[in-house]
Amino acid sequence: MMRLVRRQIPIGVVIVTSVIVMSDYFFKITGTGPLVTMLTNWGIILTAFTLGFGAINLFYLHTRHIRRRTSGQWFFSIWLLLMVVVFAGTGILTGATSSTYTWLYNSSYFALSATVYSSLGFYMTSGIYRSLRARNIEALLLLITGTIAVMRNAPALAVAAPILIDMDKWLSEFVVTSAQRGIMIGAALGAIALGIRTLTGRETGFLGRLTEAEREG
Amino acid sequence: MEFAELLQIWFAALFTVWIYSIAFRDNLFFKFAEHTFVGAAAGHSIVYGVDNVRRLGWTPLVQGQLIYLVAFILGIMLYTRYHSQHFWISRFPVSVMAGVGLGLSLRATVTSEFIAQILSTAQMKVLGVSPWCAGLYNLLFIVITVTVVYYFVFTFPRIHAGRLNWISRIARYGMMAAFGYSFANTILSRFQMIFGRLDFLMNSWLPLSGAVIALPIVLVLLAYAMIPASRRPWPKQLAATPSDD
Amino acid sequence: MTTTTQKKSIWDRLEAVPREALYALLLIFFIIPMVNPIGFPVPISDEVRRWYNTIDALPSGSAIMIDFGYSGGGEPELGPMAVAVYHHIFSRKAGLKAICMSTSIEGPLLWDKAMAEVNPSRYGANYGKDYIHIGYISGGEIAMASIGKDLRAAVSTDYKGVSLDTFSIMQGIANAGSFQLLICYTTGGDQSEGWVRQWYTPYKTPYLCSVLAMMVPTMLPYQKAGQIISVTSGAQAGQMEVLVKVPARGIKSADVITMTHLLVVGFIVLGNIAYYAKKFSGGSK
Amino acid sequence: MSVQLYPGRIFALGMLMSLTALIILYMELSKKTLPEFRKLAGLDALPEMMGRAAEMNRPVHFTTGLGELTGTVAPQLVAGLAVLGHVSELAARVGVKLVYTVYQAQVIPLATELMRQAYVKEGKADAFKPEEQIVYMSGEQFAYASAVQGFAERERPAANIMIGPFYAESMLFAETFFRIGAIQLAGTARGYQIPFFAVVCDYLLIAEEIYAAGAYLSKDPIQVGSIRGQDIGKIIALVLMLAGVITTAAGMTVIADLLKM
Repeated sequence: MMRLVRRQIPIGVVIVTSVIVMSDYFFKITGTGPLVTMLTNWGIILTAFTLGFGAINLFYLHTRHIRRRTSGQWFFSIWLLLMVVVFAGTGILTGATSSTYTWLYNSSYFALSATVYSSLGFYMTSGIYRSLRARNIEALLLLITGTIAVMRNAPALAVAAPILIDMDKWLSEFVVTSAQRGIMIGAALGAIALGIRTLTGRETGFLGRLTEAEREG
Repeated sequence: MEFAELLQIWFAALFTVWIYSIAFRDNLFFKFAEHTFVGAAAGHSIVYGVDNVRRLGWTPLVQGQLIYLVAFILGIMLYTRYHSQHFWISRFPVSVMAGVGLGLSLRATVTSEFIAQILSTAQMKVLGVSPWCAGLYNLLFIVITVTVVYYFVFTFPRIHAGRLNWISRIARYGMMAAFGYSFANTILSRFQMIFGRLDFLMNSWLPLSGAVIALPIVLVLLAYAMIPASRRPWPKQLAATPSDD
Repeated sequence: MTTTTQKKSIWDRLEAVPREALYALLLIFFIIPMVNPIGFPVPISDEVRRWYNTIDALPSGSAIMIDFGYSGGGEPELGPMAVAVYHHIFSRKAGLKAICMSTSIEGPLLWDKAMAEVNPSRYGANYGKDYIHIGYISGGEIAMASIGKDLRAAVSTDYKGVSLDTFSIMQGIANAGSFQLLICYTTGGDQSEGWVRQWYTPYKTPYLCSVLAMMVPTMLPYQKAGQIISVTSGAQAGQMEVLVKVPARGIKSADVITMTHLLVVGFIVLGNIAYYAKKFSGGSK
Repeated sequence: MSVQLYPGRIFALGMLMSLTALIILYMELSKKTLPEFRKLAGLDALPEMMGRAAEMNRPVHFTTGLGELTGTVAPQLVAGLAVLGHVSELAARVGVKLVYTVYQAQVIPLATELMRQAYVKEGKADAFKPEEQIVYMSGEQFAYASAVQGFAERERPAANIMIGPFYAESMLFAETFFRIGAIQLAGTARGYQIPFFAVVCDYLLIAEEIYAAGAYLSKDPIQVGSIRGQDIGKIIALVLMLAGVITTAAGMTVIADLLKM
């Protein structure tokens, strides 16, 4: 009986809510409108509640480092947890868009986020120099379109040789868009199939940890 | 420029330089910046999680829409996932979110990423198009889209056997050309981002008094921190060893 | 065979250049044009012109839903584009209503940063009448669907917690049908594609999308099928600045992008010459 | 309570319901007989790669990239683990050391079980040393990337296999292993990273091919049946597109009108 409550009912809830939401799109049914509005608003608030999970996972992980004095790591762990508290405390107390919190954001999080994202450009450059080789027809094709696009993306080159713009436009419309559309159609079916496996209880990743009994079940 | 803004630019500049140092060698300054980033990101999520719960949940609740009480209860139930026995309680709110998310994506994906793409291809003209080469280009478009979908048919081996294998070959050539284009665009994205950071360093930080002197000092300290712990005089025991668990 | 193994050929040395030297060279190609800008011209692409014309043709009093959906990482690329488009909206002085929200958690603070750069008061535009931000809304596509169906049920305050009823811009704004245009700036594929699924597909709202250049190829099928009017990359901000006649960060990057892209072309050519030279002279893989 | 169908969404509803029926039908049918799979170029390269590693007496490295078992990219991680099981069998057979570097600690018990079963199946249970072959590196993206880079430069593996959800670190991996001369097979369904693997790796599984590889190797009727159902969906798409192009060329709009219903 307990297994029924713990596993089947959540799957039942997924089926009921998704069928309501889907039927509100395909059918004009009086009554489902406000129900779907309520469900989607609940979805927003529940997602907001999950935004605390990251911090909790970090507390688990890094308090263990601190307890064990993992060498070369534990004092970084203390600093990390301090950052969580400083950001969360300032933001909640002074307001999510207050000037104090904005200062804190701009002086650390923004600069770190922007820089980490951009640092990948360095790895790419060494990767291009060392391993971008036309070793077979497929790699050669990739290199030809890649080089045309790189040259077109250099503004001065594109102005100096306008043929690059036409070649880039032709490639983008008739080769890139068509190949990407083929991949998209396949991916759409994959997403639909994943959804159907979830609805029929065959894909339970979203349930999180399963007990041994439930995994066999 | 008041002091707070000055301090902000200094911090942002130091973090920028420390993060870039990973491209050369891992070092303690990078580790410090990285841990600041991970902690700040988690704190920031809490701030906007609370902001959303307060603005979008609590406000309507106190204005009398008691039905939001259910959302709050479900929200608190989410945190039972950390309980050793009763973690299964968290599955109910998770399944509400999964159900709403699944319903919204399934109902639209079948149109926006499947039927609309088929319709757009089905309506492409190959005959009676001026100039004539536009019809030829449309034909190429259709051939690549059709062969790529054909390529991803896995459980009918006979349709790929023998000479039919040419269809998959055309598909791979089309995809490879598309990947080359994506690769070039990724270069553009990353370089635009690097420019953004260097522009900040050179035009917002370096003009500040003392910055021109600070930069070489920071770089020397970074170089020193990049020397493997065994070969540098101090700090020795801080060599980062992978944690044992 | 001894000659090739003893004397490390020029190609082996070229291929064995350490990573750090390559990065230093890249940095030099960034810094030279930044120190003395050359002022290369910038070609205007069709997508940017189509985007510009769409906003130019909006009837006066139209409401625009804008999703400030990028992260700090995407700000150097998408920030300049968002700022240039705001200049265009405000300079039209046609009573356009720019109603902004964020599906990215850093959106509100990045919006403040953009507004500081735009300085709307220069156009006589003021908060709550001509432009507003109704805050970060979590849930991704759930948020998009929710405000599309019934905006006031989902959100009742602006991003600072002030009730929406106090702002004249929000009069008559009820759901997706109240908007004549949807704009999204984002670093996340889930968001740029999510708006196609949750607003264009059910409500047919005209949709303009600006993403990272690396995401453009995956969005092109939507543009070809007419679901998106124009997909631009933030890296084309310089072109928008030219059309809007407000040169800023976007145009400044044009020289640097040209120089660094020339370096990349050089790397590709050099790397392949080294590869084939070694191959024909019997070198290893 | 009145119920009306929205015009313009009828065909979509019909398509969604028929796809649902097809996929459920083939998940059931596959429980009886598993359909055959077409050749997956990437998978066929594995025996050659393992043989080369055995000749050179150097280890083989395997990674399933980043991603949690409960996240949206979980299916890609599951597909990667299925390939890990297959590679473990090959490694046990040719007697080469396979090292699986781990990003997400939650995966360790699952991976250990998979690899142990593979070694037992090849009758080499004692050759399996979990503490050496399953190495947890770090839960942070770039810390994990630089740790794997250090491993590659120290151990100089002869082959590198990367199947699963990859993010910006994909280029770092591909370039590092290319530089030490490792032969590489890579596959991810994350579209932005495929170009990097396509550029640098010797063998490539493109987008959905990793799901097909995972299903084919795991012989799980749910995964295989699901792929079979999707294949029928792709054939429907092909027929509609070709019929549409032909009718459009003939000046008729019957297919377009059907799709717009």
